[in-house]
Amino acid sequence: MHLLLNPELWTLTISIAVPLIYAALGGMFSERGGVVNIAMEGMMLTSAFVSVAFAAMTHNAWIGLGMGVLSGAAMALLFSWAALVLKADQVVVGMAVNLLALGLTGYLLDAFYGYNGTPISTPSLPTWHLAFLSGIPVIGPALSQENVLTYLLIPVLLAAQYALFRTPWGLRLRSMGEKPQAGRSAGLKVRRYQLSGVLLSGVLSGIAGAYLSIGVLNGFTVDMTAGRGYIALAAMILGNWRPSGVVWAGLMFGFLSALSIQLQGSVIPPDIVLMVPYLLTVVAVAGIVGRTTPPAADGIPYQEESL
Amino acid sequence: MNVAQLEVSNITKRFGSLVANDRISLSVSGGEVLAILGENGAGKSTLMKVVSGFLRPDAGEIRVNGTLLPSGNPEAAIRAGIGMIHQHFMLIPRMTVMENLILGFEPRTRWGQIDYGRARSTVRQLADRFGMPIDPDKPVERLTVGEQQRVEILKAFYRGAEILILDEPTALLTPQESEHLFESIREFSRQGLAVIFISHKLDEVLAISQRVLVIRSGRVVDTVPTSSTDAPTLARLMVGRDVNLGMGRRGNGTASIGEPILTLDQLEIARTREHQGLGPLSLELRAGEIMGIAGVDGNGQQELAETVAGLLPHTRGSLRFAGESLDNLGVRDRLARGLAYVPADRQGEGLVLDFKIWENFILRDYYRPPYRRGAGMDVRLARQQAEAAVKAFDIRPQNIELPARALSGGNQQKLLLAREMSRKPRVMVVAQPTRGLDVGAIEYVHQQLMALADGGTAILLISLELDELMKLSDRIAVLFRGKIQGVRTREQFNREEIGLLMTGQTRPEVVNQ
Amino acid sequence: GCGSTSSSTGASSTSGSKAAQYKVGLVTDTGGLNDHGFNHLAYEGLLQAKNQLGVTVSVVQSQTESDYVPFLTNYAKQGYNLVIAVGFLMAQAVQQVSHEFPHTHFMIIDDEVNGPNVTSSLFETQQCGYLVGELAGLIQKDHALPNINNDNTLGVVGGMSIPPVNTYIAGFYAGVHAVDPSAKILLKYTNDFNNPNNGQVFAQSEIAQHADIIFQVAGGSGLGVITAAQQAHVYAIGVDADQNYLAPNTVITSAEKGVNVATFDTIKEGLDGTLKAGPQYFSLANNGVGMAPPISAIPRSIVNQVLQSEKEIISGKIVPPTNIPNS
Amino acid sequence: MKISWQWLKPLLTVVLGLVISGLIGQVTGYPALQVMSALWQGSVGNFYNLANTLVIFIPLVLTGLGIALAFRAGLFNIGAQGQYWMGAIAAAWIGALPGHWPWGTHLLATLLASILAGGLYGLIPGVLKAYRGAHEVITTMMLSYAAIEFGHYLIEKGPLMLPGPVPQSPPLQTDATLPILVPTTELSAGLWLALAAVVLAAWLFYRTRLGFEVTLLGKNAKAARLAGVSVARLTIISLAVGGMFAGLAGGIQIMGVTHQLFDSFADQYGYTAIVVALLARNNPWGVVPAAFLFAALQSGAGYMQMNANIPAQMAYVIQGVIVFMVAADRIFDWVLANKKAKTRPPAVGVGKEAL
Ligand SMILES: Nc1ncnc2c1ncn2[C@@H]1O[C@H](COP(=O)(O)OP(=O)(O)OP(=O)(O)O)[C@@H](O)[C@H]1O
Ligand SMILES: Nc1ncnc2c1ncn2[C@@H]1O[C@H](COP(=O)(O)OP(=O)(O)OP(=O)(O)O)[C@@H](O)[C@H]1O
Ligand SMILES: [Mg+2]
Ligand SMILES: [Mg+2]
Repeated sequence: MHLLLNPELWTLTISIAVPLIYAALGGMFSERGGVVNIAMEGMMLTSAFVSVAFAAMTHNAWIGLGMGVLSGAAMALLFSWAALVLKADQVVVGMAVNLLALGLTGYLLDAFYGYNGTPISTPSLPTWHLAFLSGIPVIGPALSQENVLTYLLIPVLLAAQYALFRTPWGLRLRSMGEKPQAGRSAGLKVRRYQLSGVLLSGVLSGIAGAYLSIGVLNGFTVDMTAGRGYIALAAMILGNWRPSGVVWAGLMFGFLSALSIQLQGSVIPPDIVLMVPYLLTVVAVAGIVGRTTPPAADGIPYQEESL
Repeated sequence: MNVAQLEVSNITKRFGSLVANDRISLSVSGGEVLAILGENGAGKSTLMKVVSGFLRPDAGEIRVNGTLLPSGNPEAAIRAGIGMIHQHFMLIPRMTVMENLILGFEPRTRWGQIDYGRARSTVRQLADRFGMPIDPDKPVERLTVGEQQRVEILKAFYRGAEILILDEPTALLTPQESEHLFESIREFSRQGLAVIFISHKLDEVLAISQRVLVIRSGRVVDTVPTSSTDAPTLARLMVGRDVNLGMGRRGNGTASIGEPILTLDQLEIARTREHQGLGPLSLELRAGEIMGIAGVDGNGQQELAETVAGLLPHTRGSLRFAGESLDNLGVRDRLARGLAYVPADRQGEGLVLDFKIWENFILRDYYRPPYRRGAGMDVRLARQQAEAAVKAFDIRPQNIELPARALSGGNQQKLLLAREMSRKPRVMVVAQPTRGLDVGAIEYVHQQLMALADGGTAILLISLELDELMKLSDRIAVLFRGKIQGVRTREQFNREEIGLLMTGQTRPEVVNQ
Repeated sequence: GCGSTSSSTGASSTSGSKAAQYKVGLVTDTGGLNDHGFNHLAYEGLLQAKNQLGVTVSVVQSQTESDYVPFLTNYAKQGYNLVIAVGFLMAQAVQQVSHEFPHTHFMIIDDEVNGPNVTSSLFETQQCGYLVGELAGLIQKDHALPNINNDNTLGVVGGMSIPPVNTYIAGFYAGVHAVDPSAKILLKYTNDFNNPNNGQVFAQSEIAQHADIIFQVAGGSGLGVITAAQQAHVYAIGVDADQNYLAPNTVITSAEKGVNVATFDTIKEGLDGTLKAGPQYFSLANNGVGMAPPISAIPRSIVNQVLQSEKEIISGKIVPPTNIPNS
Repeated sequence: MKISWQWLKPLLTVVLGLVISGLIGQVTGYPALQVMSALWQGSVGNFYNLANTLVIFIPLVLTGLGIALAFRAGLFNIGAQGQYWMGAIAAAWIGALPGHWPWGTHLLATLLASILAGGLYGLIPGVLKAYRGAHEVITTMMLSYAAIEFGHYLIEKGPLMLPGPVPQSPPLQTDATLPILVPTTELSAGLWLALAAVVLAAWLFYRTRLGFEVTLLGKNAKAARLAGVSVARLTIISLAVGGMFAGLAGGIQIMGVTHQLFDSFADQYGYTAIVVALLARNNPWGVVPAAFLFAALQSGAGYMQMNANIPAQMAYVIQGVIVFMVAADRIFDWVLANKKAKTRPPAVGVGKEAL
């Protein structure tokens, strides 16, 4: 109980959850459009590197963020070309993008910076202090001082919810994920909407990557995403492909991880404690969430001329 | 009145080496209903997909009111006023009626979001104008097939269609729903719309259209005014030979009918989210008998079939097969006792489209003799048997190594029947065996079913086609809301009365008591 | 192919050609060369040897754990004279490969491998751990820096619970407790050496539990520890190298491990033919480990007291333990 | 002509992938030919390097087969890494048991233990999927992370800890280790087991009723029900048997390569094997070249670094490009189709909206 009231637990929860939520939201857009996307890991990693490189070069973290997001989108574009134009297997292409990102970022890290790593003078994105929030009990301190990208998440979430369920674009995107033939029969260009979903996932994964490298840190190390893209995939599924669900799933995972970190150092062996978030996630999905339903046409390449 | 005019000239469409449409021309104008007839695979759907912009023709042109349409562009077709109701509905089950209707043509508020208020009122107006009431906020997956079709038609109107194309619209409808649809179509005509109507059902074509265009193997065979033709003529034009349209079940009535073999006793299934409730319901099926199950779609037919097949456990009552209780037996035990099942959804359930023909052929028997061999299967035997069946049932193409996907719907149905009938079943449950098939294929399927019954198999025939039931059945039981509304024997068959029973118009009665 | 650069200092021209024929291969562990830590230091030692002694060098970074054996073997097969394995995690591989190539000399850093052709460089990091621990303990006790709270709590973030990490930590515990036995030390392991974001949240967790000086022994993950300390305006202690440059007002000192020195020395001895098999200990006494210069904000008196302890460790009066006490 | 194109295409994609990678090297200052020859040398250039490639090949093949099995049933098992760990843990435990074992029994018991452990660990997500509908992507992934932590625990503080400061398990008894095939390498008789497993898997997938059912489930679950297949049972079996293959991979790694469990035992085989299975299109015979390709790229990467100074990350770039090319192998059809389209007379009334 005492543990749960510790504001820092919630600070940790948030800092672990934020990149997961961004990436999972991105995945959600892509899959809502019917494109299975497991390339979040690679898009995050690419952006993590590119944002550091540009932030270091221009001494401006915002430019870093912008370029990072662009690089995420560029990876998404590459993914789309194979998945949507060449109708390649989406899972395989996703894996390819992840491998490619792992290789390219490491390769370029060596090429640009040698063995000294990214410059320590790299600026990072600002942390904002919103004093008026600190009055809230327990979670106030966690909310009142956060990276700007954490605050950005709130409008992004609202926008995601709004765009997906209130705008024509959202309706159309969802129709492509459920039954692209129906969208096509309404005269819509299937590929264009699917592309927009995948690109959004690139942008959002890009933000997630930048959060890791120039948001909370100011440097890049090889494979620094360390599987967060895959956990984001799990969060997206757990969240049942909805923005609100994704937020809860991300927060749950963040909370469990934070809890396991807080619990370390007690009598329980640390490795056992580290198992906690994973096992509890399994319990949650098996016991509480149960069956989740993906968009009906998720992962099926859309063939023109087939109805 | 501004009368729309569609002019299609010299359309050619090839799929690889196959010429699906070969220089087809037609025209239709406002206030007219043009019917298109043709065998399965004749190229009707292809032509309409070309007209509505889904497929790009290899040659030919399409004009609406004299203006050339860009080819392969559905959006342009919609804007020109062409509304297509596809053979397979283009609806998204998990979305609401309204979302389906407005997709691609969403009314927007000043802020760019969807204006649901305006959309709702537009939908209401349209529904009123064409007399097609519908709840705009219901998810499509909860609608009956007839209602879904209504949504499809409203969708076309919502997009401003003036030329309406209906591809086999009645294939899934009950007689009442079909009648309703015809009234609507007549109303559209009156309002000046041009209608193209595709069907395999000659009586429908005769009832609704002014002209009939007959296609065979991608070519126009003839265009005839409806008033100057009749069913046998049309059938001959379509198939290229005489077709026996009328012949029914053997005249000798119930002479060859034997012992009771399948008994349903106060059978009940609780209603769930996915299932209509069923029963309590009692039925007795005898060897050599064809028992027809009539009813409006969604009144428990599917549940009845699945319960007998062993896919759906019943909650109460009992099910006996030749005296033995089936209550605790699974699918395989029932198969082993000689029960066969031809599901209505042949592509989604009956067949595995990616499996080869021979693999599909052994789908229900691979695990037991004679196919069982050690941990594996006797693949050679399986191929032999499949080869024989493909020949016997004239499944084309006769290459058992092809995936079932490469077969046309009619041939897929034949494969399914071939599989179940080769098992020499004692009881066979058949659901919608001729849905979407052309007259030639229907004739064939009917012959097979009658021959099977003559051989002593009891058949539970579930169909939405009253004519089919009346032609084949020895008795017809009418399902209404999961209960049997009445049972009629061959001598008592009466179209109107059965139609009334289907809508629940008489007191429920319990059979066999 | 590299390493034919002539040495500018040290070796004479005759020994230069002999040196050029002396081939040294360095295999990193999966932490890689840009870990700001001991892989990097080993590489610096290697470069120094190349520049000053003129030996031919090659380096390979292991991508996965299964690379160790093939990489070591490959150098041995190609006739390299000395093959250096950086890191405890490669002990098994060195054990195996050294046995198969008796004519190649191997050097392993951070673990002891027995064999007539293996030199093991072992660092008495409990000694430098003790010094930084004592320094931290004194700062804590005297509130010698701004932002030190009253909870008397320090933190340690380890990479994994393995000896090269734990000896540092054992020394740190002893050093802190020598000043104030009641001081509380939080210890957490990230189970990961190259995940700075993870290191950061672990450090944040300790800061949440009121730790205000955090010792990181977590390789690449430790970079995140330093960032976390910096953001929370508390203090960090670096490891392996002097990491003050990473965050000048945050990293108050570092527990240094002279991997570069050990690497250079071993290569030099190998070249001279004086290299002996068996363990070689690096300690405060031979400058193999040490405490980096503390930041100037720390009162001189405290630093002097720690320097005094250094002398006593060298003289054997204080013997820091190598095992973390069971709490 | 058609057959040869089928064989040619994968080959062409790999070649094209290598060419693109070579160009990436070229423009960043590493001559393409040098990159490729180093890669070739390092992976198959001599007997010793080939043996090293085969060492990596073994776990990739086995795990790839397990993943392919689950894929065939339409289940996305991305937690093979955990099943691999569990197999390794079991092997480290049983293989280190002292005592007198009659000839061969210890080896057999250790192998069986690893298979069983991997199988049981695959069973859990299977059961959760079958009876609770828990998405296997989540459960297998999470259980995989948990297994790795569990392994750490066992050797650091748990019952498999070898007394001493170093977290590791006691070494295997020699009668539980696999013989080494090529001296000075880690290539063990596990290779024969892996190849036998390929044959076994091919038989299982294509010749048995179980394989038929698994494919049936993967292609059409409704039709499977109609054939009397219990979807729940088959889901469990597919994941469990898939886990057995991964478990065996972990066991062989312990018995043939490391001979004890320690921290650096782990590798990313379980993840790489996903790509292997996908690349092989879940065909057991296809798993062999796919696994070999990835093994070769990994073992060649070190050689590139050592002898040509090419950053090791280049190997991942090459892997990524090749996987990309194989996935997008329609690029050839695309190029051909575009050429055809140009020579074909344009259809009448072609709109501007070319799709
Ligand atoms: N996407 C396609 N690819 C290849 N061939 C096709 C495709 N679609 C249709 N065909 C071919 O074109 C022919 C005409 O098919 P179409 O669907 O137009 O027939 P139809 O007249 O509508 O038949 P039905 O009465 O069964 O609906 C079919 O026999 C089929 O062989
Ligand atoms: N992807 C495909 N590859 C090869 N042939 C195809 C493909 N798709 C369709 N066909 C061809 O199309 C035909 C099936 O088309 P379709 O499903 O429209 O049947 P249909 O003509 O409408 O028949 P039915 O009325 O019996 O359903 C088959 O004859 C098959 O050869
Ligand atoms: Mg059709
Ligand atoms: Mg059809």
